[in-house]
Amino acid sequence: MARVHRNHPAYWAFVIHRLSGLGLAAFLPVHLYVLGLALSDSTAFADFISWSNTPALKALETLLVVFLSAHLSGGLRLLALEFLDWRNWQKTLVALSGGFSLCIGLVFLLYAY
Amino acid sequence: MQTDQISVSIWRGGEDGKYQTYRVPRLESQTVLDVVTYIQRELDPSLSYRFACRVGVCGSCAMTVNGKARWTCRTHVSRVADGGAITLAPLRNLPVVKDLVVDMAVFFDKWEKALGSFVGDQTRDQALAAVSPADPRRREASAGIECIGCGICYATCDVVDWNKDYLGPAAMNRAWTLINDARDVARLPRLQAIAGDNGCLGCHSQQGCVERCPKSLNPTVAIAGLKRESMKAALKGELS
Amino acid sequence: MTIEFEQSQTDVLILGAGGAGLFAALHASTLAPDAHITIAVKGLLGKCGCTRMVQGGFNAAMAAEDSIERHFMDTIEGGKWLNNQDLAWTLVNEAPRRIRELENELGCFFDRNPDGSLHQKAFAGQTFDRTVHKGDLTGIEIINRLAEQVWKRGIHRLEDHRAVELIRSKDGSGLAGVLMMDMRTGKFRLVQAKAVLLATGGGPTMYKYHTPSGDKSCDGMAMALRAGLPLRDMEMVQFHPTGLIAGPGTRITGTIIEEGLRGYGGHLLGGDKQRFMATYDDRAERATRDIVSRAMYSEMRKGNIGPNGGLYITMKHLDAKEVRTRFKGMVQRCHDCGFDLVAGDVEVVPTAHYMMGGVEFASDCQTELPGLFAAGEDTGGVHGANRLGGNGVANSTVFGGIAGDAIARWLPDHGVFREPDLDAAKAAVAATQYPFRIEGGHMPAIREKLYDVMWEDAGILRDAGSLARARAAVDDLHGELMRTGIADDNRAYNLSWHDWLNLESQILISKVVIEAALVRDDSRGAHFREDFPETRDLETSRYTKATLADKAISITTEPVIFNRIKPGETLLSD
Amino acid sequence: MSLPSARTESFLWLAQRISAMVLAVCVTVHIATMIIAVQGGLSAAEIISRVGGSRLWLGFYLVFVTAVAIHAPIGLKSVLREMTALPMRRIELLVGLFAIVIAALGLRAAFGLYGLGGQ
Ligand SMILES: Cc1cc2nc3c(=O)[nH]c(=O)nc-3n(C[C@H](O)[C@H](O)[C@H](O)COP(=O)(O)OP(=O)(O)OC[C@H]3O[C@@H](n4cnc5c(N)ncnc54)[C@H](O)[C@@H]3O)c2cc1C
Ligand code: HEM
Ligand code: SF4
Ligand code: F3S
Ligand code: FES
Repeated sequence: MARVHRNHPAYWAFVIHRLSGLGLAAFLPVHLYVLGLALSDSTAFADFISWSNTPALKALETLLVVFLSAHLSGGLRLLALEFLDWRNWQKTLVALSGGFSLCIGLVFLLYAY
Repeated sequence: MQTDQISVSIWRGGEDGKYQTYRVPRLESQTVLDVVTYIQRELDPSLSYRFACRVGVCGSCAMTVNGKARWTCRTHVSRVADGGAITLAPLRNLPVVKDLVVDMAVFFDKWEKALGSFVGDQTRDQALAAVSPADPRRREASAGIECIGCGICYATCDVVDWNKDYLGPAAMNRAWTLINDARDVARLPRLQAIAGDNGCLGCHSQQGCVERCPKSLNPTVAIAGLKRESMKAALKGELS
Repeated sequence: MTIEFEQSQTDVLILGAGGAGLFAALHASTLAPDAHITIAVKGLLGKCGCTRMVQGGFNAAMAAEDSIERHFMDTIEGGKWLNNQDLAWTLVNEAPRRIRELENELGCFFDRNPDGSLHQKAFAGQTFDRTVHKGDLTGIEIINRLAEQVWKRGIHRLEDHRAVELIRSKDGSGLAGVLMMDMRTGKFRLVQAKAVLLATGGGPTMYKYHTPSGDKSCDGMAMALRAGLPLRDMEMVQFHPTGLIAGPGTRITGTIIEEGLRGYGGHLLGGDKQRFMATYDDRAERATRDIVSRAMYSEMRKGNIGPNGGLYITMKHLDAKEVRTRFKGMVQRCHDCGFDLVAGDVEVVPTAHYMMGGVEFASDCQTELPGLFAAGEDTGGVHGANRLGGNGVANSTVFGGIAGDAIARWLPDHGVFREPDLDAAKAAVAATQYPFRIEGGHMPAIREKLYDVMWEDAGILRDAGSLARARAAVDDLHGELMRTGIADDNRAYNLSWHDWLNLESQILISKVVIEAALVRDDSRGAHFREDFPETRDLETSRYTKATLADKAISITTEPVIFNRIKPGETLLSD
Repeated sequence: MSLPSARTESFLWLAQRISAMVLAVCVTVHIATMIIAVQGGLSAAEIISRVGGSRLWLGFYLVFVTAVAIHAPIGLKSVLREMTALPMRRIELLVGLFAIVIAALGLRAAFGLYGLGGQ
């Protein structure tokens, strides 16, 4: 009830941007750490890769890719809004960026299996 | 068809009040303000609410109607009655005086803080400036000028809620019209007033302000303009 | 019962925050920067009153081909020679400067021609297109800009404060201060001031159909009358022909449908959906406000009405796209409230718009009572028997500014805190709390009856019989109000209490309107007596002057002084 | 406690926007390679064979890491300021540390991968 003022596309775009940004920021140190493993201990890295091939982690990975693409497209939308003075395009842009990130996620899923 | 009664829950009291429910006869040409008036006149004389013009020019009658901030004198009941029920609360983000009445002082203080007032260098004894209505800067100013100060955008914006010092959409919308006013001479002080995280940079383009503004203004675009101009000022070393 | 109030002091106390009050504050603070200035207002500063509601615009002879004299002649002719000519002359002389001040110093931006010069539009009853405007929302632009400047100057504000009574000094020689009520708490405060400006904006809100904002209820006029000041021309109430009507259940009833619609070719239809204006005037729908209002009222009396008792305005014979773009605001406003202005018939009715009458005052805004100044719609004499569209906001801003200047100049020599008559203040507190001491009654019924009586018997068409009926009925309503109480459960922001106090002011001023209308036994301008349909000799014109003594209203008449121009003459050379 | 000046805030904002533009390119390339790479099954060998010894890839990842180390902490700063009650000093400290961690881990990975291949 008290929250319905948030129920409009631009607000959802904001939420998704914020959540994805946070998600990415949380994932980033882990990601870089694991990459770092690849050089010091390649078996550990291989272990990690095979462990991460479980469906649950695949799903998580997909989510991250969706996050990344959502944050990317949402970020481009914000940059356009802030720097290009685009007035009434925002809703279209919200939809476009949402669609774009879903596509990326699906493509990733298709290829990953 | 409409039921012949609507059920209206209204916030009663100050910050720590509670909802009270009334049943009001449904009329054909009935606005939310009319509903509230009916309750005060016929059912509960102690109900408090604010209004003045009753036709959408003074911006006094804004409240939270079923969760969304709206001007109630121009909101027909049929547009909001959700299954014959309406819930009314005071505007968010402003201190409650009583029931549906809020204290708007901070809203206007911030308007002033954003230097939302004209500073000219001409006097009443000089001729008017010639400004073409087609001039792009004038058009930009005109696009945002018809703000009625209703506070709906301010009540809708979450950044206002999260950061008590955030100037908010209406104040910055006004600052932007002045930045584009060729006759104004306080551009730099104004950019200094709206720069930074409590000003334009605090806006995350949530656009609730645009979504809800009853005058169809676009504070997001105005604030984006301020971001660009204050950034130029920062690069030129004009901000402190 | 408690008779308590706080006391405070301010050099200058301004009552009301419309064009008059805000301009006075700015001018006073400029000329007297060290003075402590307070604006007290019944709502929030900048968000109430009628100046904000101005649609059409502001008359000022700015164009090279126009002249002050021409504006003056239009004002006097429009006022049917009843105006105080010095006041009218001051109005037209100052108006262009006020426009330049609004633009150059305060930041208003009025509409321009494509070449960047000021655009001025036509308004009925004027021989030159001299109405300065900002689209059809001129008032928002003016009040927003004024309010910003007032905030900036740090002028002290008492918002949500209702002026209750003007309190004279103990020796009666002058004004000592004003008893105020803090609406948020229901508590009282006697604000002592060296100078007080009355700028509460009058407002004929006692009529069933009326345009002004809900915070206006003739309080200022009522306070002035009770303080012993005379009100002039009170029979002169202007009706705007096209107010929306949607029944008594909605506050939208009475609000204006723009005059420009008729100018553009809109038709007025009776309940039978036939045009009727042509039988009243050759200009049909384009006739002046008073003629159209009277014609509409006559049709309504014949019973040729729609479901809510009104007539119709329609634009459906015109190009829909044009109507939609030209009158965007109006179309949207009607739509929001459930009416289709483009393709439908919208029910309308003449609606009480403006009171030409008010407190007698001089060109420097002084009144008879030392320490009390007045400006704006609270005052009388500027407009005579009829106000030109566009002269209302000119009046409030011009005289508001003059009042601010005059007060600042007056302060050094005359500004003293007079010892207030505390007994009078206590009596006023007691009178204000009166409704809490009694029980019973139904206030909405009193309001509705007052609306009906004023509309039917003291409205657009009047005669001795109807006015006598009105007099008796309003007396009864006053008695009924005195028997109607309010539950004393919470005085904070108690709107019902304010409704009661509003009704009290409205009833008092209704009585004055009725008495003045009885005395004026001819028809002119906004005042039409069916038993005296002719206008008397202009040369011997007299104006009415109402005073209150021992709760009785008395009306005298005074000759109009033609010190600048006599009927039949003109200041124009061509 | 004094807040950072409007000027500092402005430069941080601008840095975040500029790094975002850089990231836009990096992320696009990253997503594209990822989809291609994952196709063949992700493995250390794959990554090393691609990146190892390649100056181009090294340059790319250095830019990527730097941009992220600028972009993400500034973003976190406003999130923390708005959504937690932490004092500004604490927030600055936290996100500063975060920036260093990202930069350190990122540079280690990039240089490490580069060093592993191509010999
Ligand atoms: C819908 C509409 C359209 C109009 N259009 C035009 C137009 O196009 N052109 C034109 O020239 N004129 C127009 N007018 C008339 C014009 O608006 C007024 O004549 C003029 O603005 C009055 O100014 P004011 O300052 O005297 O009063 P207002 O602007 O009405 O201000 C009165 C102030 O006094 C306050 N007040 C009232 N009672 C008390 C109290 N007891 N204590 C404290 N404060 C109190 C009110 O809250 C308000 O702030 C229009 C009026 C209306 C209603
Ligand atoms: C790996 C990459 C990235 C990480 C870890 C990341 C992280 C973050 C974080 C934590 C925020 C703060 C969120 C908020 O304020 O709500 C943020 C904001 C932002 N990001 Fe990213 N981001 C990344 C990539 C990108 C890309 C590629 C773009 C754009 C093209 C981008 C554009 C933005 C913008 C514009 C903001 C500001 C949002 C605002 O202030 O409202 N980001 N990012
Ligand atoms: S910008 Fe719109 S919503 Fe905000 S105060 Fe102005 S009119 Fe109201
Ligand atoms: S809702 Fe708030 S975040 Fe910005 S776009 Fe509007 S001010
Ligand atoms: S009452 Fe004035 S905007 Fe609603």
